[in-house]
Amino acid sequence: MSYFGDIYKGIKTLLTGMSVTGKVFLNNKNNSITQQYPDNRETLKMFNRFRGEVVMPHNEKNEHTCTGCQKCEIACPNGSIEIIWDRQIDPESGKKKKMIDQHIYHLGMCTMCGLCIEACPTDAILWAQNYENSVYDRSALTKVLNQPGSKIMPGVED
Amino acid sequence: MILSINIVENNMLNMLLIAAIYLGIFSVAGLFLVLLERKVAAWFQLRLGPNRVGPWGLLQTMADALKLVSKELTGTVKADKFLYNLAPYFVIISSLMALAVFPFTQEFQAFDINIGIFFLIAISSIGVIGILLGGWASNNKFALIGAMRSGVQTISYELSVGLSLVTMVLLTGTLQLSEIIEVQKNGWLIVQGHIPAIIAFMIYMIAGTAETNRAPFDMVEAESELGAGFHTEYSGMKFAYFFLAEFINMFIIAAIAATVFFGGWLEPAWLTPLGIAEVFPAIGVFWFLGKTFALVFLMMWFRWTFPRLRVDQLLTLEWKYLLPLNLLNIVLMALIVWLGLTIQI
Amino acid sequence: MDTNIANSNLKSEDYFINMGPQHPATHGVLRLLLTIDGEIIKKVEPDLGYIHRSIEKMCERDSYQQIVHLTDRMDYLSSHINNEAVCLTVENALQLEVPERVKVIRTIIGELTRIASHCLWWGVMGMDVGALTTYFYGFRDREMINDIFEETCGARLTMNYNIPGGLMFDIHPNFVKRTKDFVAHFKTKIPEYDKLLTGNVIFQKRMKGVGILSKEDAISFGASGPVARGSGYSCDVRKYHSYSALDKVTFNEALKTEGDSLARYEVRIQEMWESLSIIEQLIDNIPEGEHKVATNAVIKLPKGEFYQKVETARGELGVFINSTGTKNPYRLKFRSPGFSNLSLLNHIAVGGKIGDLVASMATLDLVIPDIDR
Amino acid sequence: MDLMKVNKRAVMTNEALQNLISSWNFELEFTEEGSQFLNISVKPESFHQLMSQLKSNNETYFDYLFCVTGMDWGKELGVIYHLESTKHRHIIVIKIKTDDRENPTFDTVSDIWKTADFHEREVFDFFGIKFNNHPNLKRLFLTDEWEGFPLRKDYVDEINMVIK
Repeated sequence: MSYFGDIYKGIKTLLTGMSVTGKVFLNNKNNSITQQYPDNRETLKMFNRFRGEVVMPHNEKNEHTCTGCQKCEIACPNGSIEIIWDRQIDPESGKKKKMIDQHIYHLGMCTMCGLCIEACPTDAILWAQNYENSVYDRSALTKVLNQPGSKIMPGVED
Repeated sequence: MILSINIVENNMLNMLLIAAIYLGIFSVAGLFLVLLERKVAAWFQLRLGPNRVGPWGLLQTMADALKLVSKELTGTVKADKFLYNLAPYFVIISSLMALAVFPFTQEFQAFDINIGIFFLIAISSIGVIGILLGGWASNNKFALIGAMRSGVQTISYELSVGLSLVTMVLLTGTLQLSEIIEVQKNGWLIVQGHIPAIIAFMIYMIAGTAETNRAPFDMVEAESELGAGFHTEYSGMKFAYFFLAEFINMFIIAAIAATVFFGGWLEPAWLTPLGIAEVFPAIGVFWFLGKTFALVFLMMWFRWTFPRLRVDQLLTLEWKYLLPLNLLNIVLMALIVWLGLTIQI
Repeated sequence: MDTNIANSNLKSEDYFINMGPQHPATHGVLRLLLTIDGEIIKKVEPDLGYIHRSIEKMCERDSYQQIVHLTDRMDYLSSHINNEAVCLTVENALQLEVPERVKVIRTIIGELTRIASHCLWWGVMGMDVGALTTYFYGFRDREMINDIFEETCGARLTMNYNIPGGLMFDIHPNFVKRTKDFVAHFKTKIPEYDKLLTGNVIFQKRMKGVGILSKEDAISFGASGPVARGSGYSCDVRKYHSYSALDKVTFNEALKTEGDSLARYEVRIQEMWESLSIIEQLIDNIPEGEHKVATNAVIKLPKGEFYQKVETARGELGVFINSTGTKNPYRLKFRSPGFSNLSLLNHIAVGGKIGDLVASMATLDLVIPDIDR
Repeated sequence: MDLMKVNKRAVMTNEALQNLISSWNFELEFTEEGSQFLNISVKPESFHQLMSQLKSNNETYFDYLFCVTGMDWGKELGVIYHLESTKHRHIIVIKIKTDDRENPTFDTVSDIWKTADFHEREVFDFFGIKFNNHPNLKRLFLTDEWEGFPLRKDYVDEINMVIK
């Protein structure tokens, strides 16, 4: 009679399966795992360590801490960072010192590996937590991280 | 002479009018079913479902239909153009035709013929020709395999659909749908026929799901095996016809079950003393649709829970399990009717 | 007119089907050239390279720190374990002893990665055999792990948390609590998986006796991971070539002898339980200490050849480094588990139906970037 | 710690293995060159015979070929085979080399280990090393019309290769 036994067992397993989905169906209000993405921008908060984009923080005097040591440029596996630098006379000490002209960051080539930020001796670059990085024009992904007219913060040495 | 022409004209007008009303209702109903399926699927799957177009996403399928209408009709160069274009109409027309015989209430029935059940079984199996044509004519290997599977599947499962309904016909003694409902005033057939009726109902639901080519019997499309199966090469409105037909077929299968097993537009027996139906007969539509949608929901529940069968297991299920059981069941039902063991309320 | 087919000039030809590179069952860009006879598979010929990025060549010009992040992009579902493999090779070559804390954290995250990978596989497995709902249930649980990763490592998939010499930064204060929450949650979910899919009669019929791989063939084809263990070949690298903190924990190697698709499926379900048990043993005893040891900014490996095996979610990943003493490897080879596992697909699929091919392929758990590297 | 343990165990077996295999009358060269495994260099002529003996001999029983690495040593081309025994759990490394960069050819081992089929195709694809008697030696990853062998050290592609 294993013929009918098989049918009985088969139907039982089918009903067990249906009970699992059925429970989810009845609780769907509380269970839903999807996020209403563009609507929840206000509440959607990334974790502090989230790697969104490399930024260079500036203080209120428009000063950053990048000494132009190029360690990030060397650490980067994809060549996403290019630093244009020059030796200029430091107004404080009056000596010639390496200073950045432009810290160029190609977001389009970046793989968010974090090696540049690990390599930076002065914490001049950090991760930003923004996540909406798509643009209409590829060239907009090439960013200059130091703000125009910004200077190195006095007292920062590598 | 003049009179007779008038009658003919009247009939023609009537027919056209009724056809237009039915078409209107059921294209909307089809769209609603698509929406329902998507919502139900979402709720089974921890999602929210469509909720962007209109309140609670109610207009989502309208928007989809508009998109499909405006889409370009692509096709393969080497397709058999005539058959390729014919196939979707075959499918949609055959499924719309079946709707004509359903009694929505006592008065609301377009076409009450005395071979109602027979007509339904016959019509519902014509659709497969459209699928075969579509798969063959679109000159695509995946489509061809899908179509061949469909042929195999529908031919097999028609037997079970037919025989499980025949089991119930033993109880009613008539094929006419309005009379089948009349018989059920003494209790729904699933109650009257108790054990064999329940078995027949289970067989019918399994075979019916297979007949509509829905998961777990969606061999024809079998997304993970054949991509899109027989309608791989269809786009735009022609694809929409196949899509809509699938949902109308689902409605038809559920509606047959509601009519034959669950008393159609009859209200549940414990409500009869209240006499709502006598005051307000149109309430029958509510009961009919309520039962039908409950069964449609059951089919959706199947779809979103079970894995798909393999094509040979599909045939094993039919020929080794459903068919012998079905034949036994008919004998059992005949015995019960003969010995007068039915339950009458 | 002659109607006898045997006497006529009708020719019979093989029927070819291109499955992929864009096909729902090939999970990415695998292309299979199928020779079929009706529904029966006569031959399966994989055609690879649609996503080949030549990671091995890129490694030859990168420093050892930079290589680590490339391995994220191989088997992206076990990225942490891939990272670990490269780091272990470099550390072993340098004879560098990493702190106990690093070892334990690496092991915990490695096992979480394995669970996350198996969750996704389970969901996709269900989807391949037609049960679409499993996909979302698998993702629900995987999402919790991804959150743990995101909070600690900063990324959900390509984490790059390991560096030669330790970890990039210490674990997040919430890590332990979140992991414990997950373990408690997931213990209630695996029985649900079993109810929904494992026990289902249709699923059982689809999997049992399908795609049979004998133990001898598994060894000969170089199978590893759950694929080999489903055939009874005990090959858990975590047991035989234990690394990181895996020698401190006790766990059973999931082993089945049937060799069919169902056995491979059950091995993975069993592995999830074992991984949970490993995590539970370690999560309360993370030793205090540093999260890395200092290495030179430019790592130069001594001259020689170094090989390290690890057990990823898919099987044995080998890293072979041939160093000439410079800051780049002279040659770096990844022995990827998926590549060997794919080579036996033809063997197990021939004679089955198209549906069987899809089911067996799902139990191989192929990740195409891992094969194409 | 782990490494030390593995090394200790492996060194023991390595010596025993070396003694055993050197008694087989092949022209072999044993090295360890910084590797934890026993390395054996073998002449291409006796390669296939050695490999089949390594598998069939009960004391070695290397039945698990887990890694096949194509190598370009600059002057020579060659292949490195990593073998493991599922019975004894010891590992050995076999190397073959040839100076012929135009038409390097070795014997296939795909008749001994089935996995070698795919691995040898990969080596053929990237290094251009041919294998005698291989059942299906076609390009696996690259297109059929691809010119050159990308993993060779002398491969140049000025457009796609970024050299630091």
